[in-house]
Amino acid sequence: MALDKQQIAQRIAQELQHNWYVNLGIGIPTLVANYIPEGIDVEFQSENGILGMGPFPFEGEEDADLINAGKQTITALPGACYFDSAMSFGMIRGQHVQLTVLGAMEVSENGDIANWKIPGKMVKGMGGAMDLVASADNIIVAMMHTNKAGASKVLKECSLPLTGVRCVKKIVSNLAVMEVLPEGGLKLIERAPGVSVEEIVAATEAKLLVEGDIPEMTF
Amino acid sequence: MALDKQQIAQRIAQELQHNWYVNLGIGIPTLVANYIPEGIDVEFQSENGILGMGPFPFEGEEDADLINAGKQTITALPGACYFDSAMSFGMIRGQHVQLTVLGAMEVSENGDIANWKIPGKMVKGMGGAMDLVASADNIIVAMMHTNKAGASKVLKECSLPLTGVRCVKKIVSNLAVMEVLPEGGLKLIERAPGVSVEEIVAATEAKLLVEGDIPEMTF
Amino acid sequence: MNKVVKNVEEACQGIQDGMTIMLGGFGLCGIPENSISELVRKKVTDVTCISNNAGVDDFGLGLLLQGKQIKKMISSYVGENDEFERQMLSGELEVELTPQGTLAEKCRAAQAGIPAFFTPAGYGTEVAEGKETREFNGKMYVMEEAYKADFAIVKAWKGDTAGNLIFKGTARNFNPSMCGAGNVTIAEVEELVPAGELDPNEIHIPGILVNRIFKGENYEKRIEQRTVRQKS
Amino acid sequence: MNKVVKNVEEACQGIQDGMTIMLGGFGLCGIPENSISELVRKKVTDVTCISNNAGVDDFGLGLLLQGKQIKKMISSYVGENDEFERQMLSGELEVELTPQGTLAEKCRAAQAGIPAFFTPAGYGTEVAEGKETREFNGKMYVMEEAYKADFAIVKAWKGDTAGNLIFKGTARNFNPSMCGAGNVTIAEVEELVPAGELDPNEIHIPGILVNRIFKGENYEKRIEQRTVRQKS
Repeated sequence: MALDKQQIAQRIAQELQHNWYVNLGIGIPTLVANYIPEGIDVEFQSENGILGMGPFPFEGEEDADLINAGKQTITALPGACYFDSAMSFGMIRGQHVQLTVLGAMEVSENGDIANWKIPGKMVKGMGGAMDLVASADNIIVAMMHTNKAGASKVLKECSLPLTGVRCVKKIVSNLAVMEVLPEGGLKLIERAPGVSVEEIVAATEAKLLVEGDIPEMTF
Repeated sequence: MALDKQQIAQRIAQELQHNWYVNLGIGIPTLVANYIPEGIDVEFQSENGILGMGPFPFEGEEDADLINAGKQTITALPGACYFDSAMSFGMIRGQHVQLTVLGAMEVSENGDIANWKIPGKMVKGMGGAMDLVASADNIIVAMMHTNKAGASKVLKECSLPLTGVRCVKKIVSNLAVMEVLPEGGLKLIERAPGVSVEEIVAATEAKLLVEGDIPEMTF
Repeated sequence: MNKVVKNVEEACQGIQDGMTIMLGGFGLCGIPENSISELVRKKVTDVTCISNNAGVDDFGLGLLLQGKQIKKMISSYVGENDEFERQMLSGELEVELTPQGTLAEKCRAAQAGIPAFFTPAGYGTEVAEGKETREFNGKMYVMEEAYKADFAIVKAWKGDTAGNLIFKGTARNFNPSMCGAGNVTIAEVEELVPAGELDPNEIHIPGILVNRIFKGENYEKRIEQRTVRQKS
Repeated sequence: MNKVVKNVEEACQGIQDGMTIMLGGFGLCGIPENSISELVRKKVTDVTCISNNAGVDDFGLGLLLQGKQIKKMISSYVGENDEFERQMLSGELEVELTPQGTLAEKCRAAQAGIPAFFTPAGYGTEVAEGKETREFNGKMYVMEEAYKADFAIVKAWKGDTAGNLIFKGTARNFNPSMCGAGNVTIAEVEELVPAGELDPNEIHIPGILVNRIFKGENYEKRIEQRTVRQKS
């Protein structure tokens, strides 16, 4: 069974390490915050200007002056702080954030990512994604392995305008966990429960290294 | 009679305009704050991190955490604010400060200034002076016209390592007020009371334009 | 040092057709609502707006888009706005998309008198096309130049008569870095107090970076995505 | 996120001979007194110090100079220190003088991941020798690169267990821009409170830029120039 969005987020949450600062992109990445493993203390940065972002407010307690990068009303945890956009991206560019999780329209086998523009059709802009992918040491992409037509989104080369080059370290899709090898090429690490290596290979256009037994993800 | 240091400061204070932010260097420039003309509201910036610097504290009220760029204990006026060094020089570099007054060892006829180093003898460093002279639109130099040996410090070319090039707009010395012409060369504007044009010319190595009657300074 | 102007009309005096205007805010959070309304009322046209977002159809900069007052938008993210998309795809509206951190830093550079700096953002993408790139310590960077605007318009929480500003929560966002990045900086504030009432240690932006300040009125503070959880 | 270490010894663990250390403070104002004492006690030698000033003969970085622990000073102003002058003129001590604003911005650039930027300071002087210069909008600028340090050591007024910092008065100076500019950032504070006690809106430096925090002791806070006026 391919993972649903919650499960993708849940699998990514297993990557969290104690005392990490983490930036979660809009969409599936946001859900990662719901699955922080026991005993792991992480702090969430939202690039519009908060560290120590907490859960959504209780109804009636929303504050228009307190939102996340997805423009959602949020709360601040004890120890939180606010700062301006220049400082926020100083943190990001200065590599003070240990993990960035974001969505993608396409990723390539050398770690390129495309997620901001479909020429002639949709141009919402890159927001903070280009700064994040150009700066972060550790980038995990959360995505569906294929598009609605069944075509692979894990490609030899991205066809859409790039957001960043050679930056993705790991991909967690609905089918698999893959690592981007330093020399280029992807390595299959885990399969979604019940999904075969053959199914994953068939859904992957990129060069995919499969070595030995590939374990199923566990939750 | 040549001016004393207090009078140089007093003459420079006449240049202050309403609502200007002003940075005063160490030495004679600091004294300018004592002669702000009636009805003129100016705010003093000290580059170590305060806007709205006030007078020295009353005895017993010194605060080690509140000093000016000369490391003197000071006070803060209502409306003052503190900031870090990056912001402070952002203000300076961004030309938000309207007037900079500083001392000099030498100035040249094209507005070069030297005030931070005597090779082999004295190297105290430039502090904030290089940022100030490179950025400020309006720079007035407060200085003695000649050194102790009687040699001119207002030169065709500076002999000491430069602090900045073509930046000085006006010189107020113990003998005269001179303007740096946009095309280079100095123009004599005012004489110290009782000092003749001839005395000033004799004390000036730089090209000095003297046009018509040169009025005496008034206080 | 008194920076107070009596109202939004006086604050916006001198803003003319064809000018470049920088506006604070992230989405609808921390936007200068009063000044945007005044720009609509004044009907200034052909303006270039530097702002992280373009508002929504009927609020924020969306109001200027409705009136076709904007010639060019410089932003990082422009979703959630149908009229924007229509004008852009039809070619009526020029759009320059800049990575968010680069946008913030280009404003801060203008404030701080830094004409250009290097950032890794956008290297290897179309954002870097036509720009100088260079390697530092084994990594590639793009050279970006400071933004300059005729007017910068920001929204703060508290301000004093000397122009000192304090922002609130994430409504801070782009506002501080835009102060002093325009030839004239206008600040509208929710609360305006006499100089001396704000703790000098708590001021986010020194008054030297603000030219005109006024107390704004009737803030709507519209929430774009009202997300809540239930009390269990 | 708990950044608290139990004392100055633990805070300074890992500082070794030959390292580059960045230290906050302007003159003797806002210097990390406890950490400087610990560097003296540890007898680390051959260090490069990036600090606006070099202290006075018997306080601040002057203490490290006394022990000949410093190989190189990077500063903007080094007056008021006889031992410094002696070591410099005799060639024992290497000195790199940098304009004060450039020094601040080079630290801030390191904090913010900007490898290089342009500044007008020093153009046409020996400071620009060997550096790239370039014209922007008719004015000449010098390219300056970010400072990188092994350790950055700062002094704050209040801090919380998460590493968030608030500075006081002009003791703020270089301290904020140095946070995160070293591989490890150590903050010593006068008052250390639990996370949540500081108003998130009043924090000057977010804890993400601080790796180790501890409550300093016995601050002398020596005044360099005690200037007063008489009550009339």
